[in-house]
Amino acid sequence: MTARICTGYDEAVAGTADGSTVLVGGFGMAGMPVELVDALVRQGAADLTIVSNNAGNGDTGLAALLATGRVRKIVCSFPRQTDSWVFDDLYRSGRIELEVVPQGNLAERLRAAGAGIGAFYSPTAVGTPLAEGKEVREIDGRTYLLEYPIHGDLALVKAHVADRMGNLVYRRTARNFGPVMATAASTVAVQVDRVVDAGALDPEAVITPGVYVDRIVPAAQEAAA
Amino acid sequence: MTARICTGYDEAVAGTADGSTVLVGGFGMAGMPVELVDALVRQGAADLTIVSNNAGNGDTGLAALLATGRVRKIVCSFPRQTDSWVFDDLYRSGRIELEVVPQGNLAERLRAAGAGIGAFYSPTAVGTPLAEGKEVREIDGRTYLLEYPIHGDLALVKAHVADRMGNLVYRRTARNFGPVMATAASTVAVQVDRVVDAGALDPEAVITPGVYVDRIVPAAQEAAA
Amino acid sequence: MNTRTKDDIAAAIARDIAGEHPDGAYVNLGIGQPTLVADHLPDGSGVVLHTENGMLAMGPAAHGDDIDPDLINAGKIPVTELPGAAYFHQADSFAMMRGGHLDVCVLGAFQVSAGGDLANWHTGAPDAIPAVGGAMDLAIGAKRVWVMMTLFDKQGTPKLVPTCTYPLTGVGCIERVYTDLATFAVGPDGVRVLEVHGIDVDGLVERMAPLELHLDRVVGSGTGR
Amino acid sequence: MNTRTKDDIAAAIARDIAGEHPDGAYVNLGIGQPTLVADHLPDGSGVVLHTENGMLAMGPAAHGDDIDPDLINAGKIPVTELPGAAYFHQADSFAMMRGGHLDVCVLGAFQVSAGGDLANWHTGAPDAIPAVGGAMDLAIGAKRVWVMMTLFDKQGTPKLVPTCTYPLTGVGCIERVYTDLATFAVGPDGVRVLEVHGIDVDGLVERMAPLELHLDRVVGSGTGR
Repeated sequence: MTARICTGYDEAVAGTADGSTVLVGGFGMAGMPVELVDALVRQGAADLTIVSNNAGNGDTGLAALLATGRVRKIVCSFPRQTDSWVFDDLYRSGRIELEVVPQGNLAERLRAAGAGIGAFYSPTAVGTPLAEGKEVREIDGRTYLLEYPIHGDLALVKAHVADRMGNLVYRRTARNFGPVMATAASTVAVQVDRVVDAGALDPEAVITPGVYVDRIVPAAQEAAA
Repeated sequence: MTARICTGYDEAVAGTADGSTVLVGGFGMAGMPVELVDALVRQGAADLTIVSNNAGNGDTGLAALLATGRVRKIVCSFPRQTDSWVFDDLYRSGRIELEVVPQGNLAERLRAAGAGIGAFYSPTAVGTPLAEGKEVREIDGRTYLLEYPIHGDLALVKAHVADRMGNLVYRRTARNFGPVMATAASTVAVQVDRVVDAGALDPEAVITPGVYVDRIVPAAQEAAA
Repeated sequence: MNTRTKDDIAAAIARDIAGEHPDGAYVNLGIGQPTLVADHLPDGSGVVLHTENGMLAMGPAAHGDDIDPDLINAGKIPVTELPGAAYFHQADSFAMMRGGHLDVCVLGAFQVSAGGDLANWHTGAPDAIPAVGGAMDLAIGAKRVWVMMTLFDKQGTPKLVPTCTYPLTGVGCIERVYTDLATFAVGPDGVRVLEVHGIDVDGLVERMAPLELHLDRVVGSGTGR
Repeated sequence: MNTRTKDDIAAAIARDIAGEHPDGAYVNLGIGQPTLVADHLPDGSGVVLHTENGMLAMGPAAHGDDIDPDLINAGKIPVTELPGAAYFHQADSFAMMRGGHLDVCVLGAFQVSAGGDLANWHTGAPDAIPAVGGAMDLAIGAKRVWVMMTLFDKQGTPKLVPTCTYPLTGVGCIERVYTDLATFAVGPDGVRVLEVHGIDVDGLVERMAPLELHLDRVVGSGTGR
């Protein structure tokens, strides 16, 4: 279905069910869809699994969501940061489950979900504690671990510009997880700086084709509302 | 290593060894690196395995290479075309080996080679004659086949513009196999319409980063030589 | 006899696509007859065409000066670009397909089985050169895969059969079969006749025997309703 | 005592990168001290820096008005863009790494074993919050992976050890270890001292015991040569 331009962030996360797996873009604050995460805080879904590279910074955005106590589990590569005190406290007191996934495996597992790949063999983490419980296989003289896709019910992504077909472009290293997460979730909500007409983006430079995008919130429209 | 701008097509394919696996870009004639393939005909390497979506059109390019009798095997998705008489004749007379691979599996196996993935489970071709001999696995209620990477010794790719760092952009549907083949071979030779200075391409719109490219032949330079 | 022409069938498919996807659908039209569907999509349907060689928002066939050899469809026919188009490489294009992101795919067929198996890539003739292209990826990729074919071959033998005798393209992947004489739903519940055209139901049952047909939902000219 | 500073070590690594890759190398510099290497790359070395959060041709740290929150390195420090830069998403970035397309990766370490195992992500302390980021992907990804660290910890215990006691990041992945007191080659042949600085060889052997050191190729100030 063609993407829908939403009138606000709340509309973009409406209907998120308890128990959902939510993919949250961003690497640190670059590409972090803060306003969409804030909307998810207001929306109120509980028992969530969050998939994101980090586990929140400071007290806003993802950290604010964690602080509500409605996140059961977080899947990420690097939870511990200088300003990840909300997560740190939840983790140390046993109030959140943590699955640490190497960053490249995290990205590839999300891609696999979007690409219809059932599982894949990765050389990353072989012989380390993160290999525990994973199937091991030698292929052509090298050892690999079997890794499974990570599907989301909802993805929250921040991009730079969308056209009315839902095609997206990003800015610099804020691109990071957005394009793979947009392929990996049943519903994809994207916040952008602005929306342009179909034909205004260079078709050679579209990073996320509109087929992956369900809901778009332009910041300008939000400001005007 | 940073890509080298070659003075001609012959320099770009120099050193290709007998027995090499050569990835040849293009879907039909769109994106077909005809001049590089012609150079490979002149270069003379024999006992080649060619990986390409089709098996040559008419009497030039890939068809001319097949006609030399120096191709032992071709791996492709769609050999049979109205103008594939060179291949058809070789195949019917038992002078070339054929591995038919579904187009999506072909692309994904090339990507896997470039991405360091040891193997992956694909749902394509399950229950068909092309599943013969492949490992079958059920994952989360769906059946998959285990598919292995396809590595090349040499990739021949046609792109639109390169910068001096080897970054590439393509034109429209001529992009097709170029970007994945460029990741999957030890040596990557690219023919382009022209070469521009570093900084002249939009960093957001680069499709093949220069790290994948070894040798570049600009058509303009060749014409001027 | 009032059977449907290819254009009639294409129009019926176009109507059903538009009817089931009021907000616009992402659709792949297979090589050959299915491409006719594009000509019948109603204005404002919002349907976006995917071509597996690497493009979304493909426009109609190109003519005259609009022909660009770098812009072709999966049948290698020159086409045009619509506003909001996006180009992508083969691995991304088939990830989009295999990952189930397209709403409908319409394919031609040699045979379809009652359970929804598809045979459309190989006649099984010993001297035929096998060529699969993207057929196996398309067969299992879209959310809904429909077939467009004549119901009987030139010898009068039904192409909708209890079990395919030709080599399979995909297993249990077809949901609906549009033909000159009738439209069918196929799948785990067997064959249900949805519409007949220029043939009465008794005649259809007789000509399709021994295939069992569910007749509880038939509409169309053949029934007199 | 004439031990090397972090800057000296970074300069030595920069010299070796430039020396072994005269046509320019693609290099990833890990978070922390390894980033110092960038400051020592000789003019015209042609070295291109990769940052795993999605960029090639990363420039120096950004200051003042040049700071763009969308342009950061893997340590989340604002950086700049050099001419010829390219941006890509996380799956593509780690495919580039995992696929072995980068020439050198320089990482920090808690411990390195004689055989080249790396421990740099977890101290093993029971109350530590595990966080791996891209470390495991980087450890096994580049063609050559080097470590930059102090040779002894604050208690004077060697960090180059017969067997790592900290949880591993990668197995047999390190080729060279640059420290304040000496440079080592590690791997299947054990530990070979390449250079010493401000320590004599006998003293080094004694402080590193029971680790066995090959001394047949030592150069540097400590030997008086």
